[in-house]
Amino acid sequence: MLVCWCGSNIAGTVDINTVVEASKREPGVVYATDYQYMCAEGGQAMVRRAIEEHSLTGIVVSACSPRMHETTFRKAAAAAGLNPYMVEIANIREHCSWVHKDKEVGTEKAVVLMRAAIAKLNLNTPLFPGESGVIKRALVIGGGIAGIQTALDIADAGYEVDIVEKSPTIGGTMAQLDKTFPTLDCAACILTPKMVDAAQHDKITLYTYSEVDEVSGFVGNFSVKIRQKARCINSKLCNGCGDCIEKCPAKKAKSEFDEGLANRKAIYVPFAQAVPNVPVIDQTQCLKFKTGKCGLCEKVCLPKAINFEQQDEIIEKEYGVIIAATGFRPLSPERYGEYGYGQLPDVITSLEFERLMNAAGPTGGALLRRSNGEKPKSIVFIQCVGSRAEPDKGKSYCSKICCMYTAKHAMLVRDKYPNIDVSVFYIDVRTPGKNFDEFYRRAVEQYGVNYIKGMVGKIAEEDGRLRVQGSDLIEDTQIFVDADLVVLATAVEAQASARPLGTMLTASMDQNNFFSESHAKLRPVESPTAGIFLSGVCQGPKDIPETVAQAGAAAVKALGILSKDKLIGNPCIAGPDELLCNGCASCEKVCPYGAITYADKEINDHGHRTTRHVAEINEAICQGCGACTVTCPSGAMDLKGFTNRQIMAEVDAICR
Amino acid sequence: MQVKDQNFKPLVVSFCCNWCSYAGADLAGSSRLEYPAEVKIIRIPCSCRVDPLFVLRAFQRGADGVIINGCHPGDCHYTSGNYFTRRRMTLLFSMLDYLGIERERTRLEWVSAAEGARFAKVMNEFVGKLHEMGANKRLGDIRCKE
Amino acid sequence: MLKLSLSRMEELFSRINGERTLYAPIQIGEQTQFTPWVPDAAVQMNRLSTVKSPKDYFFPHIEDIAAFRVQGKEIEILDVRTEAAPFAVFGVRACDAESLNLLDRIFLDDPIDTFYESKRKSGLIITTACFEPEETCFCGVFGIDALSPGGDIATWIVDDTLYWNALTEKGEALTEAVKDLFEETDDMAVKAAQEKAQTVFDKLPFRDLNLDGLTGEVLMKKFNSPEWANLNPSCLSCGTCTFICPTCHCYDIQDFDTGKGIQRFKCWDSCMCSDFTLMAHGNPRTSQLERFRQRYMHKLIYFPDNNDGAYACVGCGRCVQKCPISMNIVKVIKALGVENDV
Amino acid sequence: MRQKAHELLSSGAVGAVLAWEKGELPYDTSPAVFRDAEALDKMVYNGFCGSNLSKYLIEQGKQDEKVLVFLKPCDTYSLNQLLSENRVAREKLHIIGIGCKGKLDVEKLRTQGIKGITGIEENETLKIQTLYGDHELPREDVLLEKCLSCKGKDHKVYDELIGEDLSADTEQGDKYAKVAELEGQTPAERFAFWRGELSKCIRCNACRNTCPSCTCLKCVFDNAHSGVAAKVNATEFEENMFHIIRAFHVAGRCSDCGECSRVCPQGIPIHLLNRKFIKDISGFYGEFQAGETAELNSPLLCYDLEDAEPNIISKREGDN
Amino acid sequence: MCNCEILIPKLGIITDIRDETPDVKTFSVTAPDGGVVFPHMPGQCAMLSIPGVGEAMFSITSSPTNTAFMEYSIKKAGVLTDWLHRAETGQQITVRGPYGNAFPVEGDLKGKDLLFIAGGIGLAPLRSVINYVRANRKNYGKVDIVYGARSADDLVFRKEIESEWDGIDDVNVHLTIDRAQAGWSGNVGFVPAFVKDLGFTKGRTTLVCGPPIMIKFVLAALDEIGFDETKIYTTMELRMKCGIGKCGRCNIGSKYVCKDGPVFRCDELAALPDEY
Repeated sequence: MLVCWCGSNIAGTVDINTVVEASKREPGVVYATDYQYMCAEGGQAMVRRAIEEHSLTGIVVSACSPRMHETTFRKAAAAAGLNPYMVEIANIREHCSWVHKDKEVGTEKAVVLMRAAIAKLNLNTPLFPGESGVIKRALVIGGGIAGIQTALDIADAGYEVDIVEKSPTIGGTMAQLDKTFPTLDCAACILTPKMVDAAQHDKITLYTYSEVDEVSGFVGNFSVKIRQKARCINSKLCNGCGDCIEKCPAKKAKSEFDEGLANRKAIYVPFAQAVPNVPVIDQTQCLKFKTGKCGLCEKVCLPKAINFEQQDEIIEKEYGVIIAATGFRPLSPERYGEYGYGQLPDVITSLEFERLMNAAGPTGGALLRRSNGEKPKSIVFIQCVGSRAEPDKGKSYCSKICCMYTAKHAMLVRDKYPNIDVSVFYIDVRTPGKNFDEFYRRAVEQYGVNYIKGMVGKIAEEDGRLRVQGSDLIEDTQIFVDADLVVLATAVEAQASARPLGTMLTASMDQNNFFSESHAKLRPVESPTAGIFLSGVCQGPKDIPETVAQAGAAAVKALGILSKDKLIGNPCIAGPDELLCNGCASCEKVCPYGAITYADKEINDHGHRTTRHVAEINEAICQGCGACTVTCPSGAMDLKGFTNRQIMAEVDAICR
Repeated sequence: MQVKDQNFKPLVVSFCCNWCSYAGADLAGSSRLEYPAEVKIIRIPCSCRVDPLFVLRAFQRGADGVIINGCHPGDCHYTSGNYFTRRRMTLLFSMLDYLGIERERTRLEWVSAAEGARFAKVMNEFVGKLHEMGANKRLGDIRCKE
Repeated sequence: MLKLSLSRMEELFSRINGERTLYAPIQIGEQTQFTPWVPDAAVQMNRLSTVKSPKDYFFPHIEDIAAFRVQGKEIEILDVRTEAAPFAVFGVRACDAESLNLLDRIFLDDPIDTFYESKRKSGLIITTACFEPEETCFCGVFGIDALSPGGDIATWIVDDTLYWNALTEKGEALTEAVKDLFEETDDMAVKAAQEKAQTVFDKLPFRDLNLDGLTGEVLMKKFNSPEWANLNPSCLSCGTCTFICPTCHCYDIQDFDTGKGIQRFKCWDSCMCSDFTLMAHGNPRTSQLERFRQRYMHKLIYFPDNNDGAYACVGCGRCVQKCPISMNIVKVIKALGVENDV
Repeated sequence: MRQKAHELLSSGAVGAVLAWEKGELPYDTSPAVFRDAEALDKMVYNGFCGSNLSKYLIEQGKQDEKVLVFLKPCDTYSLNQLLSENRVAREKLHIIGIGCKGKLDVEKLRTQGIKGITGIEENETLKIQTLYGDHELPREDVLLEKCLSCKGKDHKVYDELIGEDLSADTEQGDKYAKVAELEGQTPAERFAFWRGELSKCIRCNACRNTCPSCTCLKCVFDNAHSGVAAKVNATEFEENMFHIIRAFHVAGRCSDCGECSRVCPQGIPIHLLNRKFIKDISGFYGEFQAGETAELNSPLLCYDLEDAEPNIISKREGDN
Repeated sequence: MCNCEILIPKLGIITDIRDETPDVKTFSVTAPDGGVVFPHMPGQCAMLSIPGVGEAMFSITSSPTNTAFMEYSIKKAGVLTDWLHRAETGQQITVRGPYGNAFPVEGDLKGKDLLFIAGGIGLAPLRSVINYVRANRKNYGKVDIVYGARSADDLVFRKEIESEWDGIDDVNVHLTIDRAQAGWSGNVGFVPAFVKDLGFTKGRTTLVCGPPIMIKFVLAALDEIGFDETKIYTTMELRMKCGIGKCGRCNIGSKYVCKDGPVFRCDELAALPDEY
């Protein structure tokens, strides 16, 4: 038992001698003393000396907040050969001397706090943090700009990275874009070199046309099953000549890359710069698969890379960390009848618009109406389609990027086709970002885009044109705008595959199926599940610069683990008493980390052996919150360092 | 309304989660904000570590009030702990109330690490209320009285 | 024999209560329980069985035996015993009165339990004859005559009159003190009522319960009977039967840390509890079957083996009425007794 | 029923039958396990088969065999809860759902002054023979407390239903009426009410042991290491604590089967504690019936970001 | 009210603590003013307690002939024993007893050739008898002690065995350990087999104590040799709870361990249910 004066900080309001004397009457106390500054080198030396001289099995330091010097005293104890978790701190400064003025009151409270700490310490047991190894390989799930950036950063630091991408090429949504705001660089120009870098990096392995099937394990030791879907092409043999595609007679499939605005063959590469440049056979379209006849591609393939027999392949690999970078999908606006999307061919989404504007797109970059192939004279953009909506109408959040890309679209149209009238319906224009507001103002001021604050109630076809009925909230009137093309700025939506993936990773998801970060402010790229990191839009809407920044941050956090040889756990974790556990699995359901699993185990209860389903804690994953302990009615689950008995002993001591 | 006993010092057990409320209490201290010495703080990793048994235990042993402090909803260090706390304690407090134990004796508060002032204010308020109510007679254990 | 009009009972009760605490079967809610008598209490003269027996007043559910103060390495032992204040229990039935004789065999045997002894000395039992037995009653099986109950004073309620007869010195002393309320009478009315009631006793469902074959000699045979496996599965292992039983007498000793000292108390234990025989090195009865068997073996074999053939059951029928799943000693006797000699 | 049990037991399709066995008196049926087809003669199903057999399956389900169990509609909720907590393996059970007209409470006969019961004929009107003469009573006057707020005649889990069409047209009483009445009282009145009730507790643990949601291998109150173990209620506090914690531990898991109150030898309305939690849970977090399916999660195992704060208690009930 | 209430304990002071094995310590206890807390006979037990920690029954390891202090050899097994193992000298404890019957040292054992068989901590209750017999050596015939433990480190009272018992006053000690280990030159093997190997004549009066499984096999071995079960005694004091035959929990059949035991003759035990 050691009492610190903290100069006059404590000694001013607490009579140190009384506390020392009172402590000597407590059970288990064999030595008590005081010192001016316990945390100073002299004080610590005293701690070490006291432990050694009196063979102390535990110490209580009555001093400042444990948040301040708990680590200091634990180290001092460890230096004297005492388990560092046999140290308890009674906070008699922040919680006592500093909040009370009367010395009698302060002393009395300090004695109580000291007693509580002793009562707890009497029930402490030495704790030993678990250690686990780290597999020096990272898995990045998703091969968009976020995944690519994270992978490159990790690989550049010298660690192996695998990227799993579900489509046949990496690149993600960014590859579909035409230009990027606010600098209007061409997306392909800045993305494709990175795609190539990733493909050529000797530390990066790409698994395209692949999905994650199963994840088990924990930080440092994940085991993952990757399903590489049958491409029907031997990637090793394929030289990417494209002869097969040219000869393929099945041409009616909608191109996913072109958002269905163009067709592709049954054997295809999504786009010219795809990485890897290896085609895929779409088995739902291929005549060989549909009718058994054809096989033209096989015939023309000189390297004999076509293999119709190819099956999905399951690859099992182990990883130290996993980075989710699953990105997003634009929300489908079909559910909003007022816009007529799906019925009216000239009502398109913004991503479709990107393809129409793209020189490599279905129209070769010519902006033409879908209905008649003519050039539009007037275009209306509608913002917030599905964003900032009532819960039953769409997404409650702001998709963050629509204001800027709509401004970009409007500007690009006006730049390329100055004769086209452009109007934008908006609720608010949000431009917080470097050079963002300037960009938006250019669209309005320099390019003469007509921004209308208001919402669109209905779009109807009238004489081959679209009549957009909306409100002008500034003028407070109903207005009609005739347009030849309407572009809907659709909300950013989490991938449908995100939640199942989250379940596999035991990473928590928010109500919108975005991955939850561990702390909204302080741990924005870490999932609450140790070893799982978040890169890009899978965590929430963001633009490209933010995505890239977060991708880098996720890489750094991942490297923090990969660079370690051993992970030292927190020993204050939960653990079940198997003799008491009845296998109800309630604790498993409240664990935010998925640290609890159930297994059939042989239990030896004083010689009675039974095989039962009991909880198991993965010590590397458990963070020690204690949610499980209170859920367990039998008290089978307890938290080391904060056991039921310890907390009750503190309560008892305080109320004595 | 019973006559206020000036000498009555309500004993309060205040559970504070390590990450927010305990730090908030520390801040109250380093800001030299006063609150009654009858408030005794127990550090726990997360408000979700508070078992109803601990609350009852405190009352048994003579506490006049029990207050549980955790991170604000959404700010839990462990993501979701305080949401469980909220459900558990709402139900527990409601049950105590149902049994006729004065509901002002139990409280759940969200105090962030930055809310030192709020911590002190909440404690002052809580103790003030207990002062009005007097000693916990309905949920104490007669054996633990002097 | 003395008699008193029932209309004057309140007077009698208040007189008895003056000298000592009086407990009586009093209606509370829908139940009748022995509780301290207060003026105008709803004393139930006809309700036969209270949920708990008056055993509590002699062998309380919980009783402090010592206290300790501990400081550092020092221990101070405090004797917290107090001489039991005089009390009387009115309305005890013959079966419950007999149960105390059985408890005497345990607690007054050497070494004497002074806690029990003190209460037994200062407690006075006023019994009441049962003229309207319940279908669950089978005290007759154990040789108890519910129409002529024991205790210190026996009473009979016939029509509107209480008949009173002191049986012991203690009873005489109390009788002396309240005699002025009573009139002398003969026992004709009581006899007539007894005869009439006997016809009901002769119709009781369990009147012929046969205890033959339940003796210490066949201990091992009964212990190993296959019937236990048939009887046991329905048992919930709750302690209802043991806690309402007037003859169950097992107890545990526990400490409670009040924060200011340690209170050591004795409390009823139940052989139905999984930790009834738990000790540092393990537990010799880990299965429910063993615990279930222990209860009935104790009552029907072990106890008589040690106590001149007296069974640890008085046929009060409480367990028959209150067992949540209706598994009771009658069923066990039928399964194990002579009728089913296994 | 007996025929079906006979069939399945003798064919070896099941190794044991869990049902009720007739007793020595007109009303004292006991749950029983039949392993011998011959013994099925003693099987019975009548108005006094109120006990819920589902909890017995934890023990009986341990053998390597199938168990035939007869469940009343309300018992199936308990079973679902047990299934959801891995306490019983569904594949080991053959569940036959049986109809129920509401079960009878012999204590209610006794409180009406009927004693010495030697015979009971069950019909809409009960004919009761006693040592002291005959009585007649409408059946609905003698229903168990739990049957006064019947959950209906649907079985929530079964393999087959046996149709002797006993299905009841039970009245859906307002199960929260008494809880609401108490909530409407002042704290002092509530305190007095519960003191009166809980002080009767003899800590026999019948409520706990019969409860199909109380399935801990060792209850905290029995575990010497838990710090709260106690064999008796030494003080008022311990009475309160036992009942608060017991109810809390089954909160969100209690299907309101009413067994706790049925078995209480002291007649404490224990179900009113459970119902308080059920009412609160349904009120705060959305209508919830534990055991509705075997897949349901207790509302205490999940949360909503927008959950009410504890001060909802004050808001809801006004300042009384 | 008489001040003889047996459930109210007396005060004792731990005056000495000796390590016997890694998990057994021997505690010397005296009354506050010195001497034994109460007199006893070999085989009897006492209930030791630290209020608030627990109360448990232990056999009195010291012989009644030692009137200066009592000894208890206690193995770490639960809350109370853990606590006691952490205690220091000067610690006060509460003691009540003596409980149970005793080995019939002044009865059937007198004048007989004695064989003591013990395993592990089971030597503790027998030590009281052995030292009593040694103190009254002329009253008894041959004395052999067979004692075994898991390892040499687990043999209790080793110093005393070697310096005071073995080979002195016609007492022979035969030690064995379960598995061979460096520095051990004695017998290796389990106690029951060792007993058979030693070839005792069947007329011996035998006192057995040790773990239940050992007792079971020793009895079988003795039966094989042809020992008379009416001359074999064993003790089972760990079962006691109240100590006075009232609390109802230590029964084996209709016998109460704390009243009718803890010392039982094997023929008595054979007539009781196997619930121990």
